[in-house]
Amino acid sequence: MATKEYSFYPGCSSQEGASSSNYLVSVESMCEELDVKLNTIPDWNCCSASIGYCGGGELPRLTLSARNLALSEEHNPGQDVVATCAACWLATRETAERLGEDDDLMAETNQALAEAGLTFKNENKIRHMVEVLIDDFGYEELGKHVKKPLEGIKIAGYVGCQTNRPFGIEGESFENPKYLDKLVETLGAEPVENYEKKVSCCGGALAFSEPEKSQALIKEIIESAYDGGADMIVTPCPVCQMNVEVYQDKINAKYGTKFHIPVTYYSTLMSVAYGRSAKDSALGGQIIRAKQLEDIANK
Amino acid sequence: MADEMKMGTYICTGCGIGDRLDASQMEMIATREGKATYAKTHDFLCSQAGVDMIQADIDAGEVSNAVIAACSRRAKNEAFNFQDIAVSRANLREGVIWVRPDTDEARETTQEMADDYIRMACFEAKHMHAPKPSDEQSLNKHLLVVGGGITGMTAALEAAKAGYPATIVEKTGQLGGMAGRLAKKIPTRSPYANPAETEVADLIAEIEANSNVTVCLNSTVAKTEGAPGRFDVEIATESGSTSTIQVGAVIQASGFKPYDANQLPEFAYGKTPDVVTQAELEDLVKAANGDAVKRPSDGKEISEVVFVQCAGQRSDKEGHLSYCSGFCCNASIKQAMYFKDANAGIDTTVIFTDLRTPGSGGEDFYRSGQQKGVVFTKGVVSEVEPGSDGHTVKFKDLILDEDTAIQADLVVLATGMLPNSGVDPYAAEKAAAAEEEEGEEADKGDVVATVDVESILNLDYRQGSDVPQLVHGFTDSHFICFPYETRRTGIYTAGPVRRPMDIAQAREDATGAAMKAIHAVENAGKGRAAHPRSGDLSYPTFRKEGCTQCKRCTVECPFGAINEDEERYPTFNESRCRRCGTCMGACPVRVISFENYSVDTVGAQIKNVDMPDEFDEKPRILVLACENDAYPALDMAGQNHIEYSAFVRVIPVRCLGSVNTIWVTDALNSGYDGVILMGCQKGDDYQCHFVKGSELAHTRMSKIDDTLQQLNLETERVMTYEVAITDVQRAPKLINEMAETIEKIGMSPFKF
Amino acid sequence: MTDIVATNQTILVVGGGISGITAALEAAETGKDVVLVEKRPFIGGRITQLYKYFPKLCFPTCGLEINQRRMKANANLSIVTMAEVTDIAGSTGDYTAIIKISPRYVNENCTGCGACADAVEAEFDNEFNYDMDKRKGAYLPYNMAHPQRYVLDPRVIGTADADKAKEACKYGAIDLDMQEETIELKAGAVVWATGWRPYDAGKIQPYGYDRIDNVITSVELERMMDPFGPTGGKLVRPSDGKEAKNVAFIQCAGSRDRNHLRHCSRICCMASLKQSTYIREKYSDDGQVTIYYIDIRAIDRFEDFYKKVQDDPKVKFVKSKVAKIEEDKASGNPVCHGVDTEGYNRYAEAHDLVVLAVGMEPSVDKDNFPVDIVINQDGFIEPDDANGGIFAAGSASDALDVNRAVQHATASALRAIQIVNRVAGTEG
Amino acid sequence: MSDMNVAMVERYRNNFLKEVEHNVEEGDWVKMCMQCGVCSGSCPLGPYWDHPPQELFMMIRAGKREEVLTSTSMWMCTSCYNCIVRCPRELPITHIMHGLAHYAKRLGLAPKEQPTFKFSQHFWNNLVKKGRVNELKLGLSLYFMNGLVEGIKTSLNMAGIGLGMLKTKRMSPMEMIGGHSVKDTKGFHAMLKKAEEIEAARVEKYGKGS
Repeated sequence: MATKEYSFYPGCSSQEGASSSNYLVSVESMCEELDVKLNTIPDWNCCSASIGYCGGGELPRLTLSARNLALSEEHNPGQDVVATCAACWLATRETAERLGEDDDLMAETNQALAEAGLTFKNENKIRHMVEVLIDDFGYEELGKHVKKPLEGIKIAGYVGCQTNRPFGIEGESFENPKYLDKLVETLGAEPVENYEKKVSCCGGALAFSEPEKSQALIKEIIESAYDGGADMIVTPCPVCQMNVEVYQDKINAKYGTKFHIPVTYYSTLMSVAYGRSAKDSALGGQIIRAKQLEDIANK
Repeated sequence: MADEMKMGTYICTGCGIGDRLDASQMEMIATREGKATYAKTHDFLCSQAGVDMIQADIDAGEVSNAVIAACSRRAKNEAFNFQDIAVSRANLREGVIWVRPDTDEARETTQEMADDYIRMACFEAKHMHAPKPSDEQSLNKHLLVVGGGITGMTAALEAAKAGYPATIVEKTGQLGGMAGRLAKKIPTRSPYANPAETEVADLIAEIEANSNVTVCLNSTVAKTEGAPGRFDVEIATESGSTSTIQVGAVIQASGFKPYDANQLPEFAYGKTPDVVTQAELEDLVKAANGDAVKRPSDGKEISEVVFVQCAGQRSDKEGHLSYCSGFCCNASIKQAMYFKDANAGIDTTVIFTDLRTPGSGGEDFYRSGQQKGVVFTKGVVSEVEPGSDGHTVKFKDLILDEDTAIQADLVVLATGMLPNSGVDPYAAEKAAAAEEEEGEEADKGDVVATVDVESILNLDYRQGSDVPQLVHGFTDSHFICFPYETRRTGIYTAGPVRRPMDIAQAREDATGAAMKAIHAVENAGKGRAAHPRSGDLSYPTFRKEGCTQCKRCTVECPFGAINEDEERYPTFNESRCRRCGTCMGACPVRVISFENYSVDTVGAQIKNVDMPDEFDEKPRILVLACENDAYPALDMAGQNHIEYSAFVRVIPVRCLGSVNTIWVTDALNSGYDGVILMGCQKGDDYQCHFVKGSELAHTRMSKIDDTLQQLNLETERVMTYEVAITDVQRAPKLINEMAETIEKIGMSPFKF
Repeated sequence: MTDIVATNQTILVVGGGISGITAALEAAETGKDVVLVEKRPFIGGRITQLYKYFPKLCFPTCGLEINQRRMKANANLSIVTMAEVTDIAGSTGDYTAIIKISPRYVNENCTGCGACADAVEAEFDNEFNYDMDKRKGAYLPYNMAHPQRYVLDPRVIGTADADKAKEACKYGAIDLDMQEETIELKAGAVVWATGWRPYDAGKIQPYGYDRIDNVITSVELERMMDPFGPTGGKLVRPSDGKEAKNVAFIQCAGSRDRNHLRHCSRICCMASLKQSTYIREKYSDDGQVTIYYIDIRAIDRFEDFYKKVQDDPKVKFVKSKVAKIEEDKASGNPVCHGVDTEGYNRYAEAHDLVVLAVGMEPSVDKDNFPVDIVINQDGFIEPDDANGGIFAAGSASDALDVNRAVQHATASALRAIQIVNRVAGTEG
Repeated sequence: MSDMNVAMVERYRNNFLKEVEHNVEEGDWVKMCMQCGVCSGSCPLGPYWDHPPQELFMMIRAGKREEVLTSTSMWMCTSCYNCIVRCPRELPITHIMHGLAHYAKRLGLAPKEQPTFKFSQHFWNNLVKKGRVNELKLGLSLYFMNGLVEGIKTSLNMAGIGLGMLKTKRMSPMEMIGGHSVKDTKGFHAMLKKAEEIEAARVEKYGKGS
């Protein structure tokens, strides 16, 4: 297979020293194994996620993503834009769709972009990394790269919200998407069947502003994973990963639970299964260490 | 005729009949007891060879009356479909071997069952004649359409297009009816987004151009007499002149009257001209002739319009309609669009409890209304308070759960439709029944509909001048599967007289009614029955010498088919007759009969079963089962091998209404230990396809207790049940219960 | 079967449900030659799978019995079952239809005795009962199936079962060599009455029909009520056979929803009101019904029925589209989550059984219609001059209840007659 | 108008609905709601909404301008998009909630003590500054958004988490000093300014409606 190239939008949280920097490390390792070249959009900016709305009106927010897309069109012409962060993907794709449907908004956006010397033409597809894996490779191909099957690990595939709604992955349902389970299976691990909370909300950005309400949601997500016999949770979303991982002590303190379950990215699993080191797989980024993965990586 | 009769009995031994029953014994019974000319056995009677054998006998003139002793009369009809001879079917498969266990102990009683069915079939056949049309039938393709509204016009045109001329009789001076009053109609085609042209003018033009449609304006029907295929209709004009036309069938498209909004003082109707009904808004829109509709009270610009749904409808209040008129939600959306399309700045609010815009088009139209900015509020309006500059509509917002109000320049009341159905022939009867049942509680909603009504058809019928009504004054038939069947043969109602409906539905309905009218004239022309025994050529006749002119038959006929002549003898008007036999069941002197169904065809069966004597411990139970429901249920019991007592003898009847009490008394007198009547559900949700048959039977049988007491018999020996076609398990159970009852109370003393 | 004589005065009726039957009979009894083509092995269509009709609560087979008798008595009407129209060419008054007939493997000799079914061992999902139980590989689809002739499932052909069936039949009715046939039929006019199918409830993901045992569809409930249905007429839960006394109905399950069917399916409100009486019929005062709805669409006289149900203290109405159903693991109860919008009340109600009032989807996929005909975005056939001599009847034209479908089909019969009379030159 | 408050009657005019249609992101969808309530039932923070989305839509139609715009309800949105995918009428409810929140803030009617109001504003300010989010500063600004004392408490409370993040290099003290940034800050800021101007002009033009 020839090298596949994509225009890459990493997003703020993946930057060095940021909350999902470990995600990016594992994505890079995974991509190396799959011979994928990610061409980062030069000088990309924040997409404002889905929380910037208080200060940012509709047009300024759309303009943010339009700037990234315009830069991508200029520097990575003809390449699909790929994001690893759910919020980044969502905001960017939404921008492309909304501007595609509304000529007035498109004109206004370009008026604003002109101030930065840019024009947005809306030429390329906006995709999540998971879509690339499933559509451009497929489970069978992904399976071929497995060097160290993740045998003996039971994993709950927590899809969350924004990778799943409103767009989701083609062919998957909003209420019961199965792609993480299939991926887990492909990597030789065992998926938790009927993981009830796989698309429940973790509170997203409200984890900061409404911690108690969010933690109540997170508690159910983890509980349900334990109920399914999970050893760890896997997710495609940085916000989900962080929310579900970092608040476990707080939840334990409040609810008297004894949660201690690693939460990893699919890319972490893939990197390990593809035989990369613990470092390449960014296992050091796990606040709750994924010992089973470490063992396999260190084998 | 009788001396020419040659009876052939054909016994099938297939499907296990031959294994389970003694065919040669049955042959013997057929010839010796049943007096069959001959009996033949075939091991696969419904095969081509078997059928050919029978046909050869027919062709050779060997057989005029045949007994086919095989499967149920409901099976293998294609095979056993012999023309010009009388055929009786003995049900040995579904009715005998399939309901009996294949055991040695059961063998004897099962054989007895079969033997009896052979006897019964022979005696039935003996009294049957192959029905032929009388010479009364006549083909007249001309149709009468009463009412020149959208329904009537459509019916006339659609009939004309098929080659059936039509005469429209319209009361007013112009065609168009209520639809002619509308500015626009609810859209009937995709994308269902905007009000559409009513097409009334196009229809009128089409009618004027069609030589097959005659229009009589300012005219009414002064008299309708006759029957399908030969109605004489007297048309009276305003000026008083009359003319008579002959038609084959009638379509009543007399439409509706709008509800009288004066009964809604709480909504300030009549207190201010700014409160109007939907129909009145159409007038305002039409009068504005493309300009903006102004506030009626003072001619000011309108900026806020409020639509009050279900005004005087879906309500138990006195003077209100209890039903939903169905069209008004869409009509309000349409009318709100009148304003929105002219000026998007006008606020239009529809206050509703359930928005009813069904189907493919309805939901699109609702969405389109929303798209245009029509506001929909789930709420109940309590009062409209008139003001000097605009009015206050007070309502409870059901979503926000608060009492609130909205200002309106114009308030539109979505009032309902009242059917223009003429005089209900049974109004007095119903009122009496309602009073008896409920006293004060009688459905008040109906009162509105029956004040001051004029006859529409002026039928010269024994049972009244118009088509019977079901509820709320609508001429609905209450048949889900056969919506057009009125209780007056050859007269079909269409449009809002039948059920509340909008233009699109009325046009469909009109076309369907035209189909039924055409169906009626074609069949009347051949002497065939209409629904539900469509195609039946048999018809009732009576023995005049025996008739006591008691009028039971003319009164009880569920279809008002029977009139009385000058000498007060019944005239059956065969093409009005549905062939249910209710008259036959009603006749106390048993003079009414059909060629192939009579007091004798059934009576002879009853009398000719072999009656064991009292000490044999073999009771006999007679079941008279409605051929449409109970009999199929018993057949299906057989199909599923559900067992029932071998002591039962089942006779299918056309309708329980055709059961003459003489059959029951004869049965008891001749030693039957029990009698069961199985008919359809009666009452408000009647399932009897002859409407009244089952009910009449129940009434008649309620009086049989006296007879039983006179005979010194227990009343439990005669039971009348409502049995549905799905009572496949229950019907056998009822039989077995009777068998148990007899075991308990003992055998009948009337065995000789 | 293939020796049907059809001319350009023949009316071809496609679909043998209540609409097709009605159109065919009205035309045939008026003296027209009619060919009725039905995909299933029997005629009757969807109504055969209903327990009761609203609002009378009467039984569909009652009217069907009359119609079947009418059909048996009519020489103008030919019925072809297991047949599908694959193409129609030509123009008004002169059509040629291509009809594909699947092998039944049972010929006209069949007496309906059932010996073949006794002999065959293989069992398959019973489509008549929406796969809720099994039927034999040789079967009569249901008690009143017309024609009353058994069918051999094609999956038994070539197996020992097929030979057993053949051996068991004394009447030479089993013909294992029967092949698929394609025939051409002339017709002057066509009545298209292919009806509807229940919307695939599995697609309504938040309701978990594919995940929660005790979430069923309205059409399945109809089958359960039938004494000859999959539960022998018992109203019990699929998960554990427990009596389903507390039952919820979810309206607009797939209707009025841009994610599913955009249109209102018209029948479902009345169907649920009707079915609420089933629960009360089975369990009397122990029965408890909740109906979650957006608008109750009990048009015209149906309002009386709605009132009657409303007056039942055991039936509760909640104006709400249920947001999602979750299963309570311990009890197996489906729990409905949502907001009662009349005054904003949140609920999480557990029920024994949840019934999805699934919508009506046109049977024929609008993108694969075998006839060139005007179809709207919902897949229903629109009345249009461009359709020539092809007329929709019943729910091929719109979401219709039985009464309205029959009314529509009666009208369509006349439209077809107008064409063939014109061909015959007898239209006057 | 005897017993009924004039203001209440006035309310039911469609003015506010029209204002929302013009001035609120995706506001022209509000009229399409058919009050099924599936959005309200689908929200993960549902129980915390004073007025769930479907009710807000009805309130907008009923002209309850102040109640809607001062409500904390739309600030409860977690952007999970459950409502959007389930809405049978295709309303982009999540966006409308964001739009209403933004509009309320623009008009100064938003509840200023509402934590998500604060967080959302901090987030925007943070990203606008350098074009990329500085998570550390954002986090700290959050802890101190309720004042110094509260901030210290919160910081201590959250210290464990911070420590974990630091240890795993998912948080960097370096961010305090410089942090990530777009290179073309000038163009970036000019662009946003322009977008804000265009939008403000649009809202200004319609105003509160007539």
